[in-house]
Amino acid sequence: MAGTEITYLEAIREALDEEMARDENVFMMGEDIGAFGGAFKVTEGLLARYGEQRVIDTPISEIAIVGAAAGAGHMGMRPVVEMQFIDFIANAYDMLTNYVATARYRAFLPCPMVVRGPSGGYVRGGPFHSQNPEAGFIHTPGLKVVYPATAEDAKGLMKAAIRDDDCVLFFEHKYLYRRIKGVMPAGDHVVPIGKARTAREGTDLSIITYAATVHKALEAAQRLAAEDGLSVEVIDLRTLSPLDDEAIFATVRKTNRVLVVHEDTRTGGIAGEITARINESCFAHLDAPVLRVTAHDIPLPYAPALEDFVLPQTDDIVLAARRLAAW
Amino acid sequence: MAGTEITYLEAIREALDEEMARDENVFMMGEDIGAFGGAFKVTEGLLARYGEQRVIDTPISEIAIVGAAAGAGHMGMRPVVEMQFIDFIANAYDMLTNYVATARYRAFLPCPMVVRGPSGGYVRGGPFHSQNPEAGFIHTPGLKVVYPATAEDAKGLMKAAIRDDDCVLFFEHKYLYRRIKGVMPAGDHVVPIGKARTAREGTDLSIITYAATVHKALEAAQRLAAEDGLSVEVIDLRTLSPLDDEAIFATVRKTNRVLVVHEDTRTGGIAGEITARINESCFAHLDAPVLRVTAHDIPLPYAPALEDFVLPQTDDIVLAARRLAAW
Amino acid sequence: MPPRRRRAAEGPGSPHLGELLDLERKLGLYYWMRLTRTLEERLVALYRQTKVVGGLFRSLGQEADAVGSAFALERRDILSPLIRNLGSMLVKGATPLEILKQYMARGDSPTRGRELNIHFGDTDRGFIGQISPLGDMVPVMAGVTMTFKMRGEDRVGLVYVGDGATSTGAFHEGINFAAVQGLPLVVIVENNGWAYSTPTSKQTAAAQFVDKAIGYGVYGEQVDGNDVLAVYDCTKRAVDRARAGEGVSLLEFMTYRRKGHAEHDNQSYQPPAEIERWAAENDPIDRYVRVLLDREKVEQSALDAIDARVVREVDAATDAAEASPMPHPHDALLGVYADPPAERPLWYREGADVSGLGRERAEGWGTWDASKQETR
Amino acid sequence: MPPRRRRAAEGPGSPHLGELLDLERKLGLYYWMRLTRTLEERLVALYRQTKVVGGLFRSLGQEADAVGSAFALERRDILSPLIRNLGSMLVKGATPLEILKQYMARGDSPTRGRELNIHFGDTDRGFIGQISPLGDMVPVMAGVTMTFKMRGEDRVGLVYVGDGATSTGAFHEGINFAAVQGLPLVVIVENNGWAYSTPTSKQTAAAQFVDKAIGYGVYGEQVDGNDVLAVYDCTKRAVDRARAGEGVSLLEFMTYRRKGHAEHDNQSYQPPAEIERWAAENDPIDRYVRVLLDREKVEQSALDAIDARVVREVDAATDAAEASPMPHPHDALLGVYADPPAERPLWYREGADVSGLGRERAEGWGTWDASKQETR
Ligand SMILES: Cc1ncc(C[n+]2csc(CCOP(=O)(O)OP(=O)(O)O)c2C)c(N)n1
Ligand SMILES: Cc1ncc(C[n+]2csc(CCOP(=O)(O)OP(=O)(O)O)c2C)c(N)n1
Ligand SMILES: [Mg+2]
Ligand SMILES: [Mg+2]
Repeated sequence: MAGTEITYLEAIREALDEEMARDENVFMMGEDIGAFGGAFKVTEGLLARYGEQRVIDTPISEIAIVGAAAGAGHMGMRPVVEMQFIDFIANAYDMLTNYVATARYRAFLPCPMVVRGPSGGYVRGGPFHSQNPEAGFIHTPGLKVVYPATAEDAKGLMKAAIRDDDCVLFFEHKYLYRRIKGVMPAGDHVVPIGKARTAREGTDLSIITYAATVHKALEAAQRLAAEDGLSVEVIDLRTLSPLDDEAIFATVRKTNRVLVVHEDTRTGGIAGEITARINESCFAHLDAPVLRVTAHDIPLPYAPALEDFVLPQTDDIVLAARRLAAW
Repeated sequence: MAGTEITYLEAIREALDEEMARDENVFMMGEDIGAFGGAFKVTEGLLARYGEQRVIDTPISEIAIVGAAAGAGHMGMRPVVEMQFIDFIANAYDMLTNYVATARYRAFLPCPMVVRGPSGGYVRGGPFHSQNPEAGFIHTPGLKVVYPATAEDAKGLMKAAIRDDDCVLFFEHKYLYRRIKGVMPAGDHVVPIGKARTAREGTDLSIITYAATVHKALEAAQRLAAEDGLSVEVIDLRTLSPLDDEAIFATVRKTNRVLVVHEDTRTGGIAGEITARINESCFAHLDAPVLRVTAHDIPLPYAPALEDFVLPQTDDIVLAARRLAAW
Repeated sequence: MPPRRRRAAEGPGSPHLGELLDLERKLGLYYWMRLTRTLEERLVALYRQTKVVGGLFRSLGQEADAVGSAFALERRDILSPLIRNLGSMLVKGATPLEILKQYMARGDSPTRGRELNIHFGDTDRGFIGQISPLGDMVPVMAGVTMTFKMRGEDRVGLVYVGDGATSTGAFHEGINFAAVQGLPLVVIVENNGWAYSTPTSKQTAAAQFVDKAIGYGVYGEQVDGNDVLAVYDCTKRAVDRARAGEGVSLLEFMTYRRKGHAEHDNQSYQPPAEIERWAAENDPIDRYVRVLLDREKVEQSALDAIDARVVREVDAATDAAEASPMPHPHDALLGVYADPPAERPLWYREGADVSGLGRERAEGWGTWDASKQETR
Repeated sequence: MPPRRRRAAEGPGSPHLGELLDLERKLGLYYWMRLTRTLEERLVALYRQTKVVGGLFRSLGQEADAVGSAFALERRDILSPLIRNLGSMLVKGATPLEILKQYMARGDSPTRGRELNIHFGDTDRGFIGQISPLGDMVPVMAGVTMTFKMRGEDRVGLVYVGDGATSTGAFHEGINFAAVQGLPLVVIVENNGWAYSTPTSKQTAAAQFVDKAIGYGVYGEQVDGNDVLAVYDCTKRAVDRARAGEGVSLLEFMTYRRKGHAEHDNQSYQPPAEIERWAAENDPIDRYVRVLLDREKVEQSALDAIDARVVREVDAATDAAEASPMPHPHDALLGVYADPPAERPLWYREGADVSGLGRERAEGWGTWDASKQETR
């Protein structure tokens, strides 16, 4: 069915399906992922296709799910585990940062596993169903982190994550699940981990971002082109750990003005790290300070008016970009 | 006993003791903190003085210790809980970031509590007894984080933390416990949360740091003065959340060259956040990029040669400062 | 080892405490169950009109479990409810108006639009709202009851967990901690057969959840969760034990989740016959109506009057809730910390003036009440 | 509910499997216990000479528990040891030389100087090293045994937890998960009376840890942990059950921690009489020597020969360990990820050239072995 558009969510499912078909060591664990197909139906149909031995409904035990995945990974399996909402990854923080992340280094034990789950806000999910917990894991050597913005990348990165020999945290933006569509490239479509993507070419300033805010940045870029005649480059990081320094530095050298945008809260978010790297490596190329557009440092409230206030919006990006352009 | 030098560790104990004496709502929980006085003997003597109702030995249950502290905090108590090593705070990551940090905001429930514990490396403790987990918590709105470098601050900040109406994570550097001494100011010595300290005045460049690396920065500053004639200012942040922007910006404006130093791993460490803030607010004042001296992005190994390689050393600071000065 | 009983009926002949309630209180039980159901039905109607923000969660068929257990507490006691314990919260003094405003994310709702559905509390009235991560309230309630014990207060705590939530580390650490400390805490496992789509057979290998009491060295009892008087009884015994200093109890209430996990869930995984059987044979309100009519000789008209009162109350609350204001965006900035009292808006939010926002009270509380605020 | 037995002696008359061992294997048990003790004594000597980096942990008086249980496994089975399971690791093939190099943080130690003391493993030989956060290995071993089950492999897993570690959320989630999945996993609670300075009475309110088996719906047994044959017996039964597809067992070994938590700990909180009583009356090696001499009619000279062999082996290992190299600082950079194979040194580390570092193998393993490496 080449040429058919599928959603971001379907793209993920297709990747899971193809990898399970390709490699019998790939299996899934999680809460309600079997007969029910998961809270968002990402794993729908996989139980019927691969059976209870490879699509396993677990107790409500994030520590055990992640720990068991590590143990299976040591033995040569390639587990893919779902957090029903990525927010609950916090329960497995010890297991991920202390056990999984260090296993190869301290004990030469591989943990080829994927931890995936619906992430992010703009959906009126409130403080515990909207999180973007990437910062705590980018900070952990031994883990990899990806967060795709397009259906094509969702598929291709998931396939790469499953084939990666280390643990990959795969954040899926739930706002994008059914809103974003794409046509999958034919064949074995794998997007390499660690490579950013230029979502829009431009020459006046760069917006570096990932996940849902890629689409807000593109909207902003369009408006800035139309209303201000500004040529804005948008870099979609896709992988957050390891960061694609080359791509980041290249866009800085090209436009000399950078706005980093993320949906995560501001303090300690990944924008700080990106700013520091740009600063260290491209200081002479900066015509203006690196600016950040992020969520406010506030637990995400649930009422629409409040959520919209706390999270970064397209208008914010436009405003910040204008200030940057005028620097 | 005004005028007597006491250690960093004794200073913490003195603060705990004084606060327990002052306010009957202050109590302690933790593993082996009672008769044994804690793995590092920080709470030694408190059981004898305040009894089993106020110095409580708990099961090995970090989730429960932190959760129970929150519940007691809601009811008007001021619990101070010990993580036997701060590394085990990872087990309570959900409870701290999801429950405690959000309680006031989402439910108007106060959590006036302190989570304290021996932190940091340079002691051949290996990957699970040497951690500096501040980054994951600085990233969490609703929590405060302090990390003192001197005995005076250890006491004064502990007293402030116990009196604070929100949850304060109090990192104690175990390398400093018995190596650093100070004379406590007379009277009710409270150091306000959120205020940095100028550990050494200087005019040529600034080193912004905290905890054990304050002492390495001071050593480096001395060498740079002697060997290079450089006047280095050293800012000891003391509080990591909320950051003292004023103090940071003031030193940047004064010296125009900044080195941020921390013992934590590099990527996603707090240096990135500090760099971003300086960049945003003091870009025009920067004569050179903000540079970072940090640990390598590696789980901390245990053999002396390896630990010394991974962690930042005085030599590294000297070298980086020279490069910065020569920019 | 403390005694363990499988079912209240197998107990050592303790009096049926529920039977000792006077008629007024017995009718009270009916009122709260009916209020729970009617209020949830109203919420369904509002949900279909897309006036509810987010998901809607039902306790249909579990009203006896929530109401009967909360009824066994005193005013000064504190419970922590779950998503299916609307009934417990109502008994503890939460009002239909508050519930409706919460679900509609209004600015003067108990959380000012910050938290979902019935995630709110009030330490004055004696309930502390849950957060989503399951099991977390068990350690928190251990801390609350620890305070009661430390201060020598004659107060008891109660916390609910679902069959699914018993699998969490937080549940385990919390109940064990409370057991060791001998805290006045009642832990209720609501075994409604399902955790989202997961049947209890995939949640535990134990024959029954009450068996966990032995592993924690606490008193355990299993009870028919759809018999409101038995629930009251069983809880009252545990509450009395807690108040007498006999420590933690683990109670298992046998009930059934007749609706989906949330309103959008089509229950494809639940055998329809199972749902129908529970509805037909084991509805807690139907069962209790029969008790009231047959055994207590209550007139049908008395029950009708309660039903009518409930509808009146829910109608009035609905009108008031619908008229209540949406939150002002800048309210988002207030009260992350006691100090500072408000966050500064980010610079690109032009015109966000928060100088007049004031400060929120938060001294052991849980509900926002405009009349008590310093805020504008 | 599966059967539960309090003590092996109370069991349903199963044969004493330990008695069925031939003499060679019985002497093997003695050898491993003696090796454990002698090696730890050597470590104490090295510790006093400050040749050990970091803390030193003893299993004095617990050797039977470690050795007897590991002895019940087959070569292909996998266990995860704790700090007091040096004996289990030796049985599984860890060598004194490896242990000594680890404690001295040598560059060619099993973890290349990266991890502490006996925190190492080897999936080929069948042991996976613990990490410090207690309880974490229970979920990990659930995953390992899940793989056995998925692949239809005739293999069993065994994981140890201390009395203290039973209080962790990880233990709970892990054993429950394994129980529900029916995994071939044996969970051993080593009840040595203390968790650091905390007595079991402050760790659990349960009468005994084996009672937790009921709450998890698994087979449970309690045994005298200082009787090496009884330990073997009890573990063998559980291992056989696991191999036969009968799922998880929880075994409680009753023993005693005669030394402090670590070598620096002066045990001020432990009643000296208690320590002395266990030493005098219940030393597992003394007890087993009597069994061998009195019941098995082994000659004293045969035991002496084993003792001498052990000393020779430990001497030789000590010499070799002391001669082994310290790690090269740049080795720190290797192997955080499979790809990239090495981290780049930070720019201010002048002269750190890692171009020749190569790549480490890590495909289900746990021990660094220079001979198998691509590294320089
Ligand atoms: C730690 C955690 N993991 C997963 C979830 C997602 N989740 C929400 S409710 C639920 C099922 C709960 O089942 P149960 O505890 O039996 O309660 P019930 O809904 O039946 O009342 C799940 C898995 C969560 N809230 N918290
Ligand atoms: C999660 C966690 N919390 C705290 C510690 C610190 N700690 C190390 S060993 C220990 C006591 C362990 O006691 P037990 O489980 O009984 O094992 P034993 O030492 O008696 O063999 C503690 C508290 C830890 N390692 N992990
Ligand atoms: Mg349920
Ligand atoms: Mg122990």
